Amino acid sequence: MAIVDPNTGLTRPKAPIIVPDQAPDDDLLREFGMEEHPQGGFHGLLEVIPTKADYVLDLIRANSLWPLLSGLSCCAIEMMSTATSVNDIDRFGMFPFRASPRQADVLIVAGTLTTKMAGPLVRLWEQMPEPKWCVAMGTCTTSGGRFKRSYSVVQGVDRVMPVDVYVPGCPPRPEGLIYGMMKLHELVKQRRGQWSTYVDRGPQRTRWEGDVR
Amino acid sequence: MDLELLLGIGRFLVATTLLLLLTVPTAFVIIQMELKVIARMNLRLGPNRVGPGGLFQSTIHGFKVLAKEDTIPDQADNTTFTLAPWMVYMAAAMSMLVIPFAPGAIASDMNIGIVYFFAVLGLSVVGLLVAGWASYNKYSLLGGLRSAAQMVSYEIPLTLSVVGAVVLAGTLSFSELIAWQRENVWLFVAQPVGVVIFYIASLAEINRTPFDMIEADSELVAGPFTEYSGMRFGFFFFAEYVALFIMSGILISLFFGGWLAPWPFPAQLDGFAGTLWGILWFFLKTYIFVFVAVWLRATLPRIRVDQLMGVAWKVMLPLALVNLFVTAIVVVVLDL
Amino acid sequence: MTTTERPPIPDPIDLDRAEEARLRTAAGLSLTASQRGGEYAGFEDIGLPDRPPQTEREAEVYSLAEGEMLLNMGPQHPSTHGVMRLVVKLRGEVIVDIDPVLGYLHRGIEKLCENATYTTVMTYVDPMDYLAVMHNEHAPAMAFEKLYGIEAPKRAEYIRALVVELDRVASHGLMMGFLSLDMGGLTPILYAFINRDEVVDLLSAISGQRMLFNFFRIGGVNWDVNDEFLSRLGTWRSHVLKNIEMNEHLITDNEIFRGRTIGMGVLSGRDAIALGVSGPNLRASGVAFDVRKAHPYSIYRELEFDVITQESGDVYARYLQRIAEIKQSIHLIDQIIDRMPHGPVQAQVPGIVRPRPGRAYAAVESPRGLYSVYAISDGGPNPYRFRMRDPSFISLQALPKLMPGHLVADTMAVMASFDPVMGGVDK
Amino acid sequence: MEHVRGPRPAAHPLGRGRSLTTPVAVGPLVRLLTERLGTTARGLWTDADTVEIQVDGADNVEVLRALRDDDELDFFFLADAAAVDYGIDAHFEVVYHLYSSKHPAWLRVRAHVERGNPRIPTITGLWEGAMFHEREMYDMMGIVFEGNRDLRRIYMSPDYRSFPQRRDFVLPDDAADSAAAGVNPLERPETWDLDRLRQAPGVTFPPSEFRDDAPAEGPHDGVQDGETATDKSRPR
Repeated sequence: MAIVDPNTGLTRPKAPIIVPDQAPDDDLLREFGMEEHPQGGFHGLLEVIPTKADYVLDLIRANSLWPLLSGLSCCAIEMMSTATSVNDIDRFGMFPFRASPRQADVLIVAGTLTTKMAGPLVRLWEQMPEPKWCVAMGTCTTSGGRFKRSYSVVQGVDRVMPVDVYVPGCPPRPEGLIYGMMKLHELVKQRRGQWSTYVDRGPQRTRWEGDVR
Repeated sequence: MDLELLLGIGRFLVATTLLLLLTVPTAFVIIQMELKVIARMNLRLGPNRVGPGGLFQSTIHGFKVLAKEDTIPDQADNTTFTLAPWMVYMAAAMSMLVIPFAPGAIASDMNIGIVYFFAVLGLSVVGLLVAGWASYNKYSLLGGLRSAAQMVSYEIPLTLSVVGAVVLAGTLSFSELIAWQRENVWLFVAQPVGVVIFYIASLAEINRTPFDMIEADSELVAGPFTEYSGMRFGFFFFAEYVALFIMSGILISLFFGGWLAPWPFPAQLDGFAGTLWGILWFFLKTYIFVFVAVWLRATLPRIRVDQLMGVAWKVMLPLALVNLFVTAIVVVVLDL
Repeated sequence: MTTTERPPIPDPIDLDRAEEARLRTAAGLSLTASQRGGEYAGFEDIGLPDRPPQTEREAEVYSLAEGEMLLNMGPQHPSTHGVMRLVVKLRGEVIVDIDPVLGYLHRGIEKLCENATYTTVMTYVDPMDYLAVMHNEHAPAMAFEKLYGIEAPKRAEYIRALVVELDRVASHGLMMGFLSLDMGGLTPILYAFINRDEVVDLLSAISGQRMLFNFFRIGGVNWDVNDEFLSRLGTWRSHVLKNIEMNEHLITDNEIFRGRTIGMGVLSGRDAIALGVSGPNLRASGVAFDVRKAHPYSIYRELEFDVITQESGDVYARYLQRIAEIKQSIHLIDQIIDRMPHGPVQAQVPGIVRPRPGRAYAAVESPRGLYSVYAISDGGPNPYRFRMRDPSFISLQALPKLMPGHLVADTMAVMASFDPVMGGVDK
Repeated sequence: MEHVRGPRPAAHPLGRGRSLTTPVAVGPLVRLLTERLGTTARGLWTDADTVEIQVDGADNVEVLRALRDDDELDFFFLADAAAVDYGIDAHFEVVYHLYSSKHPAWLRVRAHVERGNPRIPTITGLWEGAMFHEREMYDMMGIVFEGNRDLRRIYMSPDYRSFPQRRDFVLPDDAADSAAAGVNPLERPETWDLDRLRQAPGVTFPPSEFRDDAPAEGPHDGVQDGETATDKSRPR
């Protein structure tokens, strides 16, 4: 019996907190021969197999991703020019840039993330309802970019939050961002979002536990 | 319980469920129209990927909002937080009952239709105020208070502008009003000032530009529904568009001759064909005014709160009273 | 399956809270106010500092009198132009005091420039004022040329003035769009972006990049003017005035726009000088100070243009000032195209420039004001000290002087009229 | 809107080889400076378009007031105020650039500040616009401006302990050898404190009095005499 999240129908990997008087969930699952994937989530007999209805739901989600109106620096201007008349992101159903994180699906982090802004950005990410995706737009966001050696820049947004699509470029052309959005569409259709791994594992234990940087 | 009363209740129940189910598609249609029209006015292509020419884009938005997680903030007051969207949507849906779609097709042809409509309209003020207060967020509190002030102060000119028409027509029910308009002239000719005041006050009542102070994106992040996500936000989103449809419907019923065609009725069209003909003309005229509201949204900036109040109390109210006064004198002198 | 009664699945919200409290007690940190459930449970996350105020101004702003409220227009706010946080003290809707909290985009550009060679400083300086990138590069180029004692060829100076004025037209055009976007108008911002995208494609034809051009070099510019650039310039010049007027019809004589801007955020000339405001905002208050006329650099000595000023110094005057400056820039562009001489565009400069020890100060008129660079060289390959004065950073000081007494809705209008760019403000 | 005037007929080709940055006439300015500020201003020096004087830190307010209020000098606009660090064993300098409509040259006033006790009187009395300049110099260099009523950090978060633009503050990869000198703990994920990130604007958390290792450094208890600022800048 996999734990299916009541609201979104997505499986949430093992519950994060072991409440003392209750056997931890992964032991319950191990009885059914499910082994744990390093990225979080389980494989084996009871895995939830997306059916046609899930595919329709994913199609609906993919075609109506509402980005959050939040830009950090120069990439924000290119994000705005993506939403304007020349190359129009509204064609893919993304126009109403929602101002409040509660109604947004995609957090397009556009610009250099500094240490002072890391706290508010993580808080924004956690205020967004599930299912949510994150697009890191621009080299500064992906890896610190031209400010990698600075003392006050977080060298890559994936140090503070799980990122689904990285869009290279400084700033990436509007067509580049739209290409990134198409990649996000594919990712949404195959439910390969990263956010579910964040819920229980927290950022630093995500991909690069062993990575020495 | 005699059979006739049972039949009446049955007919009323069927009509209300039909209308409640009708509100969702109207919201989808109007959202789709707004997306496309504003896109065209901004010289850009509207949504064109979902369905033929992007027609199903608004339904996709609706279903996606349905499938989102609806969070309740930690310190929010749970019961009122969940009740607020219900109140706003019910206000919009209940006022659908009195809209005269066609000669026979009114859910409940009350003889005090207009009074019922304005009474129900006040319910959405309560909904927005409660939403603003319950979500324990400064932005939504400010948004809630602003919306309460705006809607209350615009309800008075809205009602007064209609009283002039009622005095002329002598009735309070929509169907008789339309019947009066069929014999005499359409009311917007008789009440030009009343139409203008009604239209402006109705825009303010449903928070459309240039009066969309409450969900002013740039200042108060999203007004009273900052903390709402998922289908709760969906209710607010749809209620606004259903209210736009209803306001346009009421406007044309009161002043532009409801389901009357601009030229006199062909005699033999009555019964079922007459109803169809009426429905056609009703929807045609309603969507003209919906288009005007969307057109305003694309062009006009927003009015500030104090200017908003100033216009309501200092300009619209006296104008409405003068209009009523003049109409009363005309009616008495010419004893229409 | 055994039918043992399985314990109910715990509600995730309570689990998260239990975990949060456990982690905090384990780390020896105090519980958050909301967990302590004190009377002011919600106060701790709106920026009310929980340590005693260290300065008079902080005590003044963060002490709440009766009936006042602190509203946190936080780093992610739809209308501030980037990541600026305004802690606004409100009484009802009227603003009592405002305290800008900056630094959310501070990338330490000056420190990085001290470890970069003179040519790579251009790339660090580009993303500072990302709406007027050519001006960002013009001042360091001039300062380093003074240090190195070299002069750009005449044609390079003309190309520099040409691209700088083009960038000014694009930046001022965008300001009109942002001003109306902050007041609710949806269409002007898109018309403004049409004009901006044309200018940006034009500049990318000559410099290869859409936004952060990296086009200036010490002793000249990177490329000469090519025919794609000139043909696009011709088409752009033919319809730019029509495009600007199309946007103006929506805004200038729009009754709602005038109602919300005339008389808002009035800044007198004397206050503007005292606060260090410069550029269009200063000229909108009646002070005719334009660096291109005050300290003529490059070829502005030979071009004929006049410094336009407005009188009232409110939001509407700043808007009109920017439209007038767009027209002046177009007039300048015409003259530059007429008089562009032939010749090289890049002086002979070694790969690693090692200027003689010394100091140089170069000031440029950017769309937001006086943008100046103070460079000190110690003879080595990288500048010893590289200081940039960003106009929007200094003119933000006018906000706490202008805003008390206005409404919350006016903050957006006055902010948009100052048109700060956070990349430059936070350096 | 008045229409745009058409371009004038092409002027005569530019003078032969006349350089653009011809030196401006600074004669009257230099004479006025020596006359007004004779003793206090040292090291008067001119460039193609700037005149420079050096002044002690203590009497910067008096010099600047004279420059601003004297109607012949009339340097009414403070263009720039910058802090320069001349090395670990050398001194600080606060450099003011002034503009006057009467003189064609920029005026640069360099005020000397010793490194052991980086204190200098504030000039927000003369120009309110100097407030953000001084807050940035305090934040970046640690120069304390006496009399400034709002000396808080403007760029870094208030509980940041070091002053990034000092010469002894080294960038992360140059400091590969030193134990993260001056590197904000966020660079090294293993030192992460997730709660510090989750908290709101990263401004006030953890509250300084709770942090035993580094109490908040206000201007008053900043740099004591004799103790150089350097060891303050390395997190212990």
